[in-house]
Amino acid sequence: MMIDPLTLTLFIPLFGAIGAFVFPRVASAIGLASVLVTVGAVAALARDILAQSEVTIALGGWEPPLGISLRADGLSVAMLAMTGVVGLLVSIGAFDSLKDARQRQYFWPLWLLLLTGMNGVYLSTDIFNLYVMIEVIALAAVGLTVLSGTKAALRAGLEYMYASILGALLFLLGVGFVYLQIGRLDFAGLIAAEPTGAMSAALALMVVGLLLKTALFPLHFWLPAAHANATAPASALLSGLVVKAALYIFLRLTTYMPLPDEILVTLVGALGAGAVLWGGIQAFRAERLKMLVAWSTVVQIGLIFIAFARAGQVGLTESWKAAALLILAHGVAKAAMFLSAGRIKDEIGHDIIRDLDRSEIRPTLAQFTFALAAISLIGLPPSLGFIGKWSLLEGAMAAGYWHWVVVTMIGTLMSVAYFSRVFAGFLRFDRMRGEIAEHKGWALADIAPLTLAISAISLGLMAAPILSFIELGYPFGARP
Amino acid sequence: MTETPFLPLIILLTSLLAAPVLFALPESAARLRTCINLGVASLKVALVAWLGWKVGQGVIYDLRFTMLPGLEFKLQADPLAILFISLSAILWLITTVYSVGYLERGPHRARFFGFFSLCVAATVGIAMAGNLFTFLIFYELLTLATFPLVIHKGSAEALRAGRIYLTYTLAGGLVLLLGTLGLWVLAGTTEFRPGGVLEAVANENRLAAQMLFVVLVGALGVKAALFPFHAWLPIAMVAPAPVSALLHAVAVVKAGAFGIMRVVYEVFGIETAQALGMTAPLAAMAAITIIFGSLKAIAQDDIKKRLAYSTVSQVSYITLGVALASPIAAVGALAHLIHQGLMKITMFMAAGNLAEGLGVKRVSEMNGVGRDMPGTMLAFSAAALAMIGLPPLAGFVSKWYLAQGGLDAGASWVIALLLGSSLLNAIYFLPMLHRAWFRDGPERAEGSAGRHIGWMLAAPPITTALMVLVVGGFANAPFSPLEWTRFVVAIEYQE
Amino acid sequence: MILDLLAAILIASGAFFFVAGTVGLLRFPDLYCRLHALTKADGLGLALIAMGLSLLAGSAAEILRIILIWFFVALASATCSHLIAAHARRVDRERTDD
Amino acid sequence: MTPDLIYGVTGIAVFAIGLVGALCAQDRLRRVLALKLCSVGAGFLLVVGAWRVPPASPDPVPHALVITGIVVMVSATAVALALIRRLQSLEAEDDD
Amino acid sequence: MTDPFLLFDLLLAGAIIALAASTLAVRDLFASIVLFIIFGLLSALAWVRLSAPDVALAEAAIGTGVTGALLLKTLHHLRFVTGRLALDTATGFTPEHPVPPAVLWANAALCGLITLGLAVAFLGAPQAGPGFDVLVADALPQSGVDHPVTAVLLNFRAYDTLMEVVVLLAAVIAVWQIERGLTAAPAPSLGEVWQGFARLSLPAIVIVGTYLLWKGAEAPGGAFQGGAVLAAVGLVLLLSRLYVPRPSHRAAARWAFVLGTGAFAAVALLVASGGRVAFQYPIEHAKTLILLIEGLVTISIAVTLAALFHGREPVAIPNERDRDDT
Repeated sequence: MMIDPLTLTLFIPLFGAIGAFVFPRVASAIGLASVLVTVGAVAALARDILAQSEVTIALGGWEPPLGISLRADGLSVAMLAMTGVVGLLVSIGAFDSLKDARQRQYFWPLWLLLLTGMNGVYLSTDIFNLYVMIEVIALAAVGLTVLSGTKAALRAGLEYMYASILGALLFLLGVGFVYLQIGRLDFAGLIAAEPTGAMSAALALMVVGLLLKTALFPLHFWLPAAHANATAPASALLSGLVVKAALYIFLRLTTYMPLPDEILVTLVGALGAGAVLWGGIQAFRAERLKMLVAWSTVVQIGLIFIAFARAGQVGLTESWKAAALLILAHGVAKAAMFLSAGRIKDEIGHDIIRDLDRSEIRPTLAQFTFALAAISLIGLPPSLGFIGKWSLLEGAMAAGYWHWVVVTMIGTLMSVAYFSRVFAGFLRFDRMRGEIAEHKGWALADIAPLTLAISAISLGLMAAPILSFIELGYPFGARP
Repeated sequence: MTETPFLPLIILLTSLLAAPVLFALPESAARLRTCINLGVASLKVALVAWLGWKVGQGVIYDLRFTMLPGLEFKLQADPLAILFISLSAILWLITTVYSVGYLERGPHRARFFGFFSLCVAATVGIAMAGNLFTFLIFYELLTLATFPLVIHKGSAEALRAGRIYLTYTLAGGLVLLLGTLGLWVLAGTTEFRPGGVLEAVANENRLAAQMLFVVLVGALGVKAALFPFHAWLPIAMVAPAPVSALLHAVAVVKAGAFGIMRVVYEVFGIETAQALGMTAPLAAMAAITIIFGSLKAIAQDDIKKRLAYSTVSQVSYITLGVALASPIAAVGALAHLIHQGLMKITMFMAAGNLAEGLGVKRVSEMNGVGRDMPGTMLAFSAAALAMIGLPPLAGFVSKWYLAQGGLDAGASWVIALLLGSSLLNAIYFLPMLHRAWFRDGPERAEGSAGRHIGWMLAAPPITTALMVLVVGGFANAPFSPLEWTRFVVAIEYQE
Repeated sequence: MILDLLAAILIASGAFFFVAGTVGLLRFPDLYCRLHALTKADGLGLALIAMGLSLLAGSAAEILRIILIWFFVALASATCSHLIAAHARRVDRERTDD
Repeated sequence: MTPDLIYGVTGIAVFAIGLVGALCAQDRLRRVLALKLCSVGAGFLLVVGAWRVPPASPDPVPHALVITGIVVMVSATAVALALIRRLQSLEAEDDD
Repeated sequence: MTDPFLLFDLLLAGAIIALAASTLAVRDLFASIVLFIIFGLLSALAWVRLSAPDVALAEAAIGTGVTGALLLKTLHHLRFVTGRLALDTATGFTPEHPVPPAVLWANAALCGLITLGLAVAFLGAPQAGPGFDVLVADALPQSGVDHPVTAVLLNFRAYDTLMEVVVLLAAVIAVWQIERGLTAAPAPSLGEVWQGFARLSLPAIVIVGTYLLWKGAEAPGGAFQGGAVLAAVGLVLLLSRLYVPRPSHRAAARWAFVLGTGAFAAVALLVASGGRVAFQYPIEHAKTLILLIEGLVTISIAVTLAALFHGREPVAIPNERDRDDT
């Protein structure tokens, strides 16, 4: 008897995690296999979505509001697919690059639990369930953050833990208010809810909690250290995927409970602008490569929030699409970038940007990958990042919101500035007297980020089908 | 007549696909790399010739691919594209030969030729872009592909130059993005169409259309080194000689000039642009750049810098021809696009040979080089004389048409400008020739200060110099650039 | 009725001992004395309250449970007091050593 | 005034105290305590929401949710505390 | 003003708030933890007043009991990490860059404002508003159990509960990961009195835990409360050294951690493969399945909580016992 793919996308990584934890010796094999099968399940789900445009399952046979139902539509499957594929490639990279046996032994169960949590978030239709899911994600993510066991990583991990717990608890209190007001917790209930004081309080609490988790300026304080100090595969997962979960919830939530005032929409955009500018300055000042990459995540998150805000309340349906594209683009490109930064650090032995040009070894392939990922993050054509930025700017221009156009442009220029610091380090040779060694042979760990970076660029060519897929099942509420 | 639209795509892919192969080849596989390089370059020339033949027969190529709802990636092969594409294909082949010789045993050759290939792919894409959106994509790709070439030496100076280059061109690219978006929002299409797409908008919202013109032409002006956005060009001279040659002759500055052409003729339409009152200021800008570039060139002692400022000046002839809004001037502009490419590439390759073979990098060191490297200097002299506008060489042809166009458009000041510019050209080129041929230099044997100049370095400038002679001398022959130019102008002016 | 009254008296006096124990906890000078006051008074107070409640209980099972509660609380509090005292003594000793 | 009102306000006050602590507390353990207070505060709100005037039995769903919340919170606390312990050990090693 | 318990409620609420505030305000961390434990117990009492005995039990056992033990253990570690009693760390340690007081006051003021807003929102929300009461009452006969909270936890919202157990699993994996290779701060020897207490109380705790689990089907109690009480067995065993974790026990421990999650998920999937959706237990087997899951989950919870208390995964440390006994 076949089990539906929707259920499988949740259970396969869970069983994988259990297997990888119980049999530490073969953790890598179990882990890789489970991610692979999960991607297969997501593919099957995507096929169903193409046929039926949405799939809903009431777990336990109990329909909401009593029970919890799982729902997949274009957007959620796109997120699942992004998570699965990026996760698979990061897994392949990790398979090769995690040398320490004990790190490897714990990496797999934690990562698979993380995958379970993220898949759960993308399929959930119940706000309390979302709370539990973000806690699953938080604990697994903290575990991954501190995988390297260094003091810096632990400090960052603890800070991350505090932020995560606080964010989740704010969300939980918001759930409490929702219950007080409408006595149910499913999305359908939210849509039907009257706007009252309690609902506003609930929305405010949940939104602030999510912004804390997704690290929107000025609640980003925990992110750079946490992402920069983790081991490369963990950084790639944290930066590429984990922040997206909270972002996705924000996206869904504000679809069902629209922000009550235009001013709030603008405020969100203003915070995004703050992130773009402040993150840009910090990235420019960063001394370490991974720190720079982490700050660029802050910038990109800000950009996504500008996309949320740019069309104002009326055009939200349109602006979600730009945001969704940017989310996907950032997920793929940032994973590639962190993996390649990790490779560079492994090969050279450090990641001080100032001294990149003093090294005798130039891991060309990793540097090339880094540059490709940067192209997508800067938003140069034909990358997916470019298409996202294009849709963002198009909407902002059409709506006459020139301030968002200006901020986006400044942000782009700043990203060119800070990334070209890195390129200069890659390409300068006259500070080395001796021969420069290149091309240390192909490694499995190089293939994964390279594939990711190439897809970040070439997915731009597939933007039209991606967009029409995302709109299956009307995730943005506008039913014709 | 429409045919399977894949030929343009194949031409684009030849160099685009060659790039990853070249990247992946190890440093040691030099022979294989050379084979691939020359093979692909020759294949491309052949394919372009075939394409040109087909287009001459009236075949229309049109390849579309939807990127976003309503927004298409579009390749086309109109006569204007053929003009530019032929120039880049032929010069690429020649420059490839030259680069192989120039970079013999140099470091990072895999990277160099990979990006070199990408650079040509971008140029081809720019030429065949069927709408501004596609143009933008390749325009940015060109920036990205040339940046590593500019900083190829990896020295602090090269990196500084690269940073300035990147800042200028990416900022220009961003403004172009803004302009493209603006066009998309205003006109609902970014299509290149003879006669333009903005006529209705210009009638409705004159100010917006004018701003769009400023934004688009300003953005393209950065790459075209239009005053005051020219500063990057002389600084980028630190690049290896073949790169400078390519940058100046076909790739970067020409992409800007070509873009201005597309925007004026096919986005706004020459009549709309005139109606908006934007052509006169553009012509004025071009005129200022022509004089300014020449004056700066006189002051330079570094050969490559002098050539660079000369480029600043010469490329603006193209802009000038476009801005004069006369079909005859347009013929001059388009012909100059080709002629300037041939002349300038000759001079840069010759300059590269001087530096490599004799260690001569400054004008003041050029005494007697004519005797040490006669072939190279003959080529250089021919190109220089053509540049000054000596009949019947290539430069004369384009200047003649420009002058005629100026009269046609009722702007007689153009004649004065051209005469003045030619005079300035003579002032900075003739002393070089004088030093080379008529002054005694220090005793030096070829290779004494540098290395032996093999045929791969010597032949390319001579070839291009011969082409300079041919296109000037046989300007009215069928399939000559000038003839083709007339064909193009007939389309753009919808005659 | 008399049973109720008796129970009330027992519970009230139990509560009194608790209050006394608390006063001792607050007023006595050092840890050992406080511990003494607390355990003595609480033990007695709990016993009295348990007795009072047993009088009110309806069934033997309930009485059994009350007795069990009393037993375990007494056991736990005795053990805890011992541990606290032992710990305090160790700390004191280390402090004098330093 | 009914118990739900009293305890609801209590819950919010406890949450707020926890919030202040989480933002202001300077040492690591105390921040964990502060977050724990927040979770109890949130629990109060749900339990209060479930309460019905006595003859009626309360709504069981929020109770289940709070139990879940408590278990989740103990897990998070355990991880945070493990981090604190490990950090302290590493820092102590460095000081030696 | 007719409710005789009103005064009690007000006093209790006041005490809870005061305890919460003083938990964060007192200087001594030990006192702070003790105040927190009292706070937790009083909160549990308040929840009993709000007719939520299940929640009160869980809060007392897990939120206060286990959490308190974890906190105390950590405090002990902090104080003894250098190998000897460090009284100066009694107040914890100050970070390298203390936050300026102005920021603290600004934060406090902000929180005050937030609280005010939340209080207004709370007072504006409907009292005893709509809920799941009717839905649960209607569905209870089909759930396989009689106690509504258990029905919600293990049937109606079983998915949440599964994920909650997953959180617990994630926690124990993370803790093992974090503390790998860490040597424990030597625990003080608790002496013979404690050992005697342990021997006497262990059987009783086991009985109580099992009772709570069993009782959960029709009355307050259940897997989590039972598990927490059984975890106390683990705590007592660990503290009394009646059980010392050895590296060879690791595999068994791993199995025990995943037992509940695995069984829960396996049953859900098994049901799903039978043409139903996940967690849709056939009504005739519902009670059996739920009891089975609860039993296994209880074991996992007990072992996991005890492991969380123990912290680091059992690794071979030379002369561990010798060092401990000094």
